Amino acid sequence: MARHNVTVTVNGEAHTREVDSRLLLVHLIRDELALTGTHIGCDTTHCGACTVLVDGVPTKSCTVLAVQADGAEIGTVEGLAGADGMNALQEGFMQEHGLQCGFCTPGMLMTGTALLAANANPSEAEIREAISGNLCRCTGYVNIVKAVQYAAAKTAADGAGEDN
Amino acid sequence: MAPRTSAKICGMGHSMKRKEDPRFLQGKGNYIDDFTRPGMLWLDIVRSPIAYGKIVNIDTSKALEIDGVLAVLTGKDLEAYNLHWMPTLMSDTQMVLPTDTVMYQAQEVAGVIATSRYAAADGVAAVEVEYEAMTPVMDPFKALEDDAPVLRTDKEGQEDNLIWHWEAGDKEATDKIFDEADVVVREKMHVPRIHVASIETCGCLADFNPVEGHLTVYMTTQAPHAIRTVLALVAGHVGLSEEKIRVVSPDIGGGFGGKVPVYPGYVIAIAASVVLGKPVKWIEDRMENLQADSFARDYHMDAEVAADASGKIRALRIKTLADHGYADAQAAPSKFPAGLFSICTGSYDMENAYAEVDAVYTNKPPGGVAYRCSFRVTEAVHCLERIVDTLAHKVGKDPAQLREENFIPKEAFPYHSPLGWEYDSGDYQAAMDKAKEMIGYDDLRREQAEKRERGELMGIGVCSFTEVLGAGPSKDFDILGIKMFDSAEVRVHPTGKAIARFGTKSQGQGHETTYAQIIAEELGLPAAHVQVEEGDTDTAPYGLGTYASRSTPTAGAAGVMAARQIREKAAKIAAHLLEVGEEDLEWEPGTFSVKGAPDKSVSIQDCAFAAYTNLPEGMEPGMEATNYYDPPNLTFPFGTYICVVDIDRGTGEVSVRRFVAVDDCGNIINPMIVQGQIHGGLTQGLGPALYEEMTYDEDGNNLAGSFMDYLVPTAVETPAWETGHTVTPSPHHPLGAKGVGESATVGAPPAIANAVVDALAHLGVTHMEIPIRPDRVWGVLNARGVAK
Amino acid sequence: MIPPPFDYHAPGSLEEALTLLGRLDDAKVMSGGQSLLPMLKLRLATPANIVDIGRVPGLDSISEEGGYLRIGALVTETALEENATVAARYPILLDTAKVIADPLVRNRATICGNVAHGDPANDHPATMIALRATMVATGPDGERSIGVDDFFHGLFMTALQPGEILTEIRIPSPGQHSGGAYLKLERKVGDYAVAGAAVHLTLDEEGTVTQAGIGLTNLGMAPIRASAAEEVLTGQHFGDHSGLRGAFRRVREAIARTPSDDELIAAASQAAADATDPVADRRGSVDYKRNMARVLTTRAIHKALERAAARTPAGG
Amino acid sequence: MKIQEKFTVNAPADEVWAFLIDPERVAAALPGAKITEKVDENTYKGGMGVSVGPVSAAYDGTVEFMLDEENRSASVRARGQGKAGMGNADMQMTSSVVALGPDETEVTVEASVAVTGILAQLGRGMMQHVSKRMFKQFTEIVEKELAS
Repeated sequence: MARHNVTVTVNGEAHTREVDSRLLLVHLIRDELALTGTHIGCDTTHCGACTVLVDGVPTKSCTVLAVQADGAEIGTVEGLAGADGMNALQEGFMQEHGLQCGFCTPGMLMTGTALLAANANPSEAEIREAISGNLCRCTGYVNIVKAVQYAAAKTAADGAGEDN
Repeated sequence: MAPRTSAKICGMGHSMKRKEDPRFLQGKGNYIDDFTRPGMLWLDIVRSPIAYGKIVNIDTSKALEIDGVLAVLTGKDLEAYNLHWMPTLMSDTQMVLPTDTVMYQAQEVAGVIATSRYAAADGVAAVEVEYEAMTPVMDPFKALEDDAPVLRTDKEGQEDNLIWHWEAGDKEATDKIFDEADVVVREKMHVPRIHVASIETCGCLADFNPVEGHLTVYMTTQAPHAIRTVLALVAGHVGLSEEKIRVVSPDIGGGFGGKVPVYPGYVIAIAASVVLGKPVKWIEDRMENLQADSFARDYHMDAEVAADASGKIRALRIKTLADHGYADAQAAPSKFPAGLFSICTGSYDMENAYAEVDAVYTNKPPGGVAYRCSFRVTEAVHCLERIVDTLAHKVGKDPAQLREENFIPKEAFPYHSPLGWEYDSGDYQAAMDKAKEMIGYDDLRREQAEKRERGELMGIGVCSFTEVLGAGPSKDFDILGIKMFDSAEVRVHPTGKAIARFGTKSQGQGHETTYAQIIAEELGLPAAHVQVEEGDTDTAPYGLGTYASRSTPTAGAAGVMAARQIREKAAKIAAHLLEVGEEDLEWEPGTFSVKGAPDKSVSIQDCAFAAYTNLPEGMEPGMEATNYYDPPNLTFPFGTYICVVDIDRGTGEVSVRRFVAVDDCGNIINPMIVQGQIHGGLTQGLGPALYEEMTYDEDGNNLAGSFMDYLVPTAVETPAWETGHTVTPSPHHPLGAKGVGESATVGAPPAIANAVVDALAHLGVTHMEIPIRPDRVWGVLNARGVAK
Repeated sequence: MIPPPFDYHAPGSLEEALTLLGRLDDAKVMSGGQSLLPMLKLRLATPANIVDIGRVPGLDSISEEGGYLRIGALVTETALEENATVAARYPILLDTAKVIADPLVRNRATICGNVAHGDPANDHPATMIALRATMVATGPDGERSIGVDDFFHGLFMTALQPGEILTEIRIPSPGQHSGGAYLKLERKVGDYAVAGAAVHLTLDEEGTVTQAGIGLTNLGMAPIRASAAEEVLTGQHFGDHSGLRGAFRRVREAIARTPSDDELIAAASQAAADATDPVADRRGSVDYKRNMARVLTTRAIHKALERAAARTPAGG
Repeated sequence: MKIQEKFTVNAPADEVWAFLIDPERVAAALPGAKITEKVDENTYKGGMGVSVGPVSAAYDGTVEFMLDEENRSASVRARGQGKAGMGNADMQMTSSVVALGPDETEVTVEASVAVTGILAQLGRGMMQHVSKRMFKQFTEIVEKELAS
């Protein structure tokens, strides 16, 4: 089994590791780079707990090889926050009680981040569709939808404020 | 009810934002797979592909040739230490690793220890096990037939596959009512085997220190203290006595009952750590989790209701067959082998009732744990709420009206049920009225009538459940003999900040916030200043853990009692500081003041400081208290749920258009968290009602062993839940609170099933088995000639 | 779940990829990896080599030229969903992409991968059958075109030879009066189909069906073309019951017992159901699945007719 | 899982019967099957490989033949263990022969197949398809062999 040098930029920081062909991206992130905010929940691309951004695209990192991500910009939950610790989406999850056990939350946040980047004001149906690859067993989703809406509203209000 | 405390103190009734959230939102939670130790090894498990058979040979040689594989543990290896069997929480026995026979598909057969996850997995693939397959017993009814093979030949005196027979109620009196009743309705129903499927699977990191002979186990357990005791019982004979074991339950990614039992993987990891003297980590993958971990439900019920001609319920009779798999590994109180199934008379006043349950062994994984419910209350509620609808249709009454005419009236509380429970409090009509108003019940019935004319299928389902939560009073409740009290230890520091430790363990319920609010309510310290800790057996007081919605009724109450002890001491200190008698003091949360002179006051923080600096003569310094709370009774939350469904006549698909849930859980500590618990519970009711089922084929194959086939609802299938509440305080809880975490899981499935049956009732349909899959619905439509 | 050991190769050009496939034993081509990686993790597939074509340039375009919509090997489902030409002119493709797995999987999953996998439960094959697509396989001897009817050989088996890569799918551009739809019945989001039906209809100026394409998902060992159903629809005229034409038609129906629209569609849908050979599993019985083939075909025909009617010449 | 196939061969019943009781020829007509060793008069060791696209499973095991000459009914019990934890397979197949005419024989094959392990679990009915395909191929080969 061949070894490969892989360079990934995770949350703005470049890392190079020599990895096996078969190393999964999620294990590179969790085990090699010690970023344990990204979780593993199902192994078969159903639950989305392992969702990270690969070049801005939300991706289930348990079903991507680390070698496939060579050269990519990776975003994980650890990279979301600004200096004050929580961005608008994270704040939305806290304000709207969009999380309980917290295990699916990082994946939800990464999917939500990509959704809001593409669609600043998504409808409830669009949010539900966007997170349909992320399973949550605790919240019943209603408050996750609200959390994304909270972030959209807050970002819009902040943007309006800046324009003034 | 307006909160008694200010927003700064944030006691009961405030929707305080959760203290645990920032770490989860920043990816800083500490879940089991996030732990590592220097020199840590990995355990991965070889599992049986067959459901029943003899192990002829286990060849580990190829596995041991793999780079990084250090050892393969088999049942024979554990047998040398007498660790190959362990007790279940129901005093049955189950294998850790088999020495000769496998009893279900995915049973643990050997453990591979390696230096990495990847090497361990390769080792598992390389272990060659030769089996002599036998025909498995998959049908619990066949398991009781005379010619069925006896599965548990290891148990002395076991001559058939019956585990136990249990009954409650007066059979003779009940039969007599049935004999003379105007109306009798009967339904046979199956509440199928399901799985909690928490998004985090199970796992542990066993770290044995050979120098000190001390074992630390980080593990995903809902009951760390009880687990430590079980581990000491299992391994005490090899030197792991209870003071040498520390169990740490870190952040848990969902439990719902599935993280109560001791799974073989934990014991194998511990054995490996002890044998090798290294930390050993074991993390299940999803297929292992779904196929081998404890299931829930699997009750086959034959229920009958006797009523008078007007639909007044007179008696209930249920005969049940419970499929427990190859071992009875429930986590139920020992006096209650069928859990709290005898709550099956529910919200209705009746003359008598009789329930019996036979538990049987089959070639399925062991279990019988809860799936977000208090020991079989879900089965009981489903059975009753379904058959009450059958009765309503039989006597030609609206199902809501029939319920109202049979409710236990609010004046009747505390109410003694025919099967022996004392319900604490209730106002069932109030919850029904609110639910009907929220959903616009009468308008919906009109809409339904119009649609029926046009051939469209729309149904309205009602469920008025009574829950039974908070096990429990020690006179009745124990697990393996350990009384089901729970505990709190509260310590206020000199600067007026506090730490509070509990015997329970949150898995997402928000204990760090709710418990802080309870302490805030009682002591007037800001909840933000109360640090809550759980899950470390070295530091937290002994408790039975979190399941069965018992945390607030038991440990929460313990927190109240401990805080009140502290407040009593604080009152003495305040009197000393204010130089008045204790009887001259008035208490407003956070402040003692002199009666009639409100400007003469000291804060709770002042008292705390004084407890370490300026004590009354003869008083013991410090400000802390511990309480082990033995509740006087369970709590009985209730609610009415109403659901509207539309059915596609072409495909049989059911869509939940609206769902209103009105819950009453007594006084509410954190409304935001309570609503969140209900949303989650409803979704875990939707799953079993329409999607989730753990099925097996006749050859013993598990057909729902991954999320490809175990269908957990997504955001698209889940409706926008509408919630409301009424408040009927519990007289048996110091805060008037009741448990709530599981009400919705209990109440939702019959509401949905009733709605589907209601949509089809005019076609003569009286029952649909859950999960109500499209093919099942279509089969009914097709048989009645209405499929498009 | 951990994949078994294998060697990984990431060729930088198509030539290099083909050379690798020619040279390596037991090699498997991977594009998005969303079907292959789960099979590896389950250790159901254990190839010695994986040739990842993800970095091969020039395979990621969707373009409409020369009378065809051309979908390159690396075009993801998401890219298809976001493509303006597809949205405007090939709504059936959009229907199909949107019901595959979930949005995150679709970010990596490719259309060509979905087709090349040869899984009768995958959704694109039925649509490609309805659209009469051509598969372009590139191998050591260059390109060859395989008509969709010659492509699917059975369960996970296609006409692709070892050493070949499905580099492009070519879909004939639809005529002015045409429309198609794909409908899938699934147990929940992300599930394989209980049944799926793709219908594509081409009409002439008069509104008569000149060509019908009907493909079915997960109802047999391979994706199915419902030829008999296509024949029922071909040559028929649907809708437009107003005016003189409608009056004539009603008279004809009454006298000559010409079947009505609904009867024709029902007959076609029944023919589609008769073309299936499903097995009973947790998604339902054989009877249920056959009937779902019928129900979905009916609904897809109606939707296809609607879309064909809406597509005015001006709308292109 | 139960499978039934019935077909007519343009060959005398004696020839067809002779074919069906010859383990080597039967194995040759089952794609992927092979006989490796004769244990006793009625028992053989052998293997069976099933491959479906990228998925392949190999089973090793024993085959027992039980003949009912009088009724011209041959039973085969094949039991195999899959490699690499793939699970077990157990097949009971009965073939019976009825002469319809001097050169026309009806063959009925009835089989009951029990497969355990991941292929049966995840197969989405795949094993049913595979079994159907296998028996179809078997009958085709038998027809071809005997007709020629």
